[in-house]
Amino acid sequence: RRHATRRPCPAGMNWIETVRQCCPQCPAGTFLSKPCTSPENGSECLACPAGTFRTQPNTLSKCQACYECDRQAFQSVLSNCSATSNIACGCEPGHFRVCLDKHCSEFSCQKCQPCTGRLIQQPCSEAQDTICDSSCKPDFYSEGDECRPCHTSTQDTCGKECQQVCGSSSDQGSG
Amino acid sequence: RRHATRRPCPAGMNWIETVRQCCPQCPAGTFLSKPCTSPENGSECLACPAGTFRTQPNTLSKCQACYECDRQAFQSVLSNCSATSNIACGCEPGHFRVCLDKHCSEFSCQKCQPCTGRLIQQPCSEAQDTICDSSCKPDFYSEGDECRPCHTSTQDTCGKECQQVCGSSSDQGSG
Amino acid sequence: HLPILQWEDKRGLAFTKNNLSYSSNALVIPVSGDYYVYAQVTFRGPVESGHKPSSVTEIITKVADSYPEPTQLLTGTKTLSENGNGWFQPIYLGAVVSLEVGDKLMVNVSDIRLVDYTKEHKTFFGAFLL
Amino acid sequence: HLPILQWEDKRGLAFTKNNLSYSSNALVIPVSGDYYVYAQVTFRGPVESGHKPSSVTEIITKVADSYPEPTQLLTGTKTLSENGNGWFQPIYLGAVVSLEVGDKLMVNVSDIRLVDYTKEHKTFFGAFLL
Amino acid sequence: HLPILQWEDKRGLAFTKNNLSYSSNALVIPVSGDYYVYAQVTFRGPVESGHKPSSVTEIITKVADSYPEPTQLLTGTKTLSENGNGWFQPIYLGAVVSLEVGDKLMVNVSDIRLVDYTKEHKTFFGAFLL
Repeated sequence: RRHATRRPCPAGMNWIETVRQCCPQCPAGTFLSKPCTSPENGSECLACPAGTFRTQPNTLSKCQACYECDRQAFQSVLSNCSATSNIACGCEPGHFRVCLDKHCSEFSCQKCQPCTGRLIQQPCSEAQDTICDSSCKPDFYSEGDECRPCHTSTQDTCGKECQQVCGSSSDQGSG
Repeated sequence: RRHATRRPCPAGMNWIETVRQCCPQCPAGTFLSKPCTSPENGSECLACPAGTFRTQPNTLSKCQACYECDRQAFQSVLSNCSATSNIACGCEPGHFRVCLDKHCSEFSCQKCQPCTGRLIQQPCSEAQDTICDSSCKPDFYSEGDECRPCHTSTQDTCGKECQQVCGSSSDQGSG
Repeated sequence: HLPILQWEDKRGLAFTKNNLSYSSNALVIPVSGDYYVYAQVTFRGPVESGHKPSSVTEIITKVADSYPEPTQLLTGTKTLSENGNGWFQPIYLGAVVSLEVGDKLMVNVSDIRLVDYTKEHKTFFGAFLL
Repeated sequence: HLPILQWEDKRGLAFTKNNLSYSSNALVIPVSGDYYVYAQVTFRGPVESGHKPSSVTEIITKVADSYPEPTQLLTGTKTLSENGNGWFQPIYLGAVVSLEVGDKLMVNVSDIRLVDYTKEHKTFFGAFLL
Repeated sequence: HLPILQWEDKRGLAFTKNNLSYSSNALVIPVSGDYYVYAQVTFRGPVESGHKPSSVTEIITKVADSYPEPTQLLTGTKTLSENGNGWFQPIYLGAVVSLEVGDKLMVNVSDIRLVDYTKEHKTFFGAFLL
């Protein structure tokens, strides 16, 4: 078997082993359904079937299967799969991305924290959880790492911290 | 190759590919050692060898291997494997089942809790741990989530709770 | 019985050939013989908060005309010790089994909501005749 | 050496053919060549309380007349982070190795008490000539 | 892209034959067909104290002249719940894929510092034509 040197083909063409010659690449969004009979005439290319795609010119016999967004893990579709691009997934509103690795190729969507009783320093975004103010909002007193509204405090639950913020509980609380 | 229609065979008979005809099923507890030469005459069936079983009529060439109970994980044999039924496993006395999944096809046997110092509300069973009374037995005082006997309390270990239950420790305790 | 997974058999990396066909969630054996059968399922969670599974299980089962009950061929069971935030757990199974023409191979899982179906290279199933 | 597992070679799903035989805990290679060798061991615990293993290990080894010591072909080692109550951990190994006629293949484990031997589809071992 | 592992292809248990060659970190496919491709990577940690990875990933990828981007064939991703002290985590992957002559197969990992390269029987990679 004369071993034709495999490469290189001119730009825009790839070596096709089955016909042992260079053939023109099929454009993105299509795949090679039938190789060219000679480098001069064209390759037969067909559109990627639904649910598959090719982002680049190619001489492949199949297109790549689209990914799916993980709806059960609160992912949302940022852009649908097309013949030339894979699906893009993000997080549903009220969730932010927790990357599994540096490249964030895998991520889960976690509920944004609500900052009850605190001012929001930075709202929740696709990339990051809400950042709450460290101190409590007015009329809220801090209890452990929570901020509780003064009006819910009663005589015996209103500790030192609470009294400082909510004044003496008698004139404030419903107690 | 004349492709004889595969199915369906009359009730009680299965299609046997090697002889390309329907043959009578072997009864539960046996397997098909030699297929029938014609649908009219019988299939040769042999009893499942020790350690194997078949719960249903069949035309299989082998019987299924019996499971074993997990003695090291405190499982016990409820019923032995027979030619027509797999082994059934439960938990040794003093242990209860912790199911690994909804179907409890996998379970581990955990030691029943002893309810020291408490009355037993519901004894330990195959399916459930002992349920202890929430309050301590008479002459026992509660310490954290344990119930301790009064006679073991001493002057300085008998806290508020202990004194309430055991009376002042001097006349009770050995202290 | 445990839920049965559905599979893509044509698009992307998936394919069937040599008469090994895929129909109603099962690979159908075209010729009797010994096959190396394999499957990987990537499980991931949590799905809903509060739903804290203690384990995940993947089973490759065989259904044959010659027997009314499915036969479990290969099983992978793993307890989970993840603490609530996102977790991933792949289970791979593979072995040689003797199969008859017409036998159907399927993959069952303990909880279908925990299966990561988003990428074809994370969850896959196949067989080849030796 | 680590304990060697014993195997069922006839009943249920187990079988040997093409002169690949099983004797004294080992698969005996009938003809030299490249084999795909595989094994899965499902480990489970705890067995006795207090016995808290920190890891489990499965090794496929080869013993040959040509060498007095066993050769480790494939190894799967996993640390355990389970916290006391019941745990399951399958380890699957498989690869192509070059073997000589008469070579013996065995499976060793770190602790035989942790091996789940109760169901044939959870712990298995095999090889086939390419 | 994720880091690509380098492999030993001659010494010890490693070998290549039937024109399946290894060059610049890749197995090079000599003839088009269906191959069973497999790899195990044993990950271990922690490497430096503070560096607490939340997961490990192993991916078998294909690079072909016919396409400018690598294709992910098989992926194993596992989150880690080990709590700081030494941990081991093997990930095995294997499946049948259709390959063309000249295709290159490689193994990528999420973090090369976590790969246990110390023993050839713990981390391995291979393929055979069906």
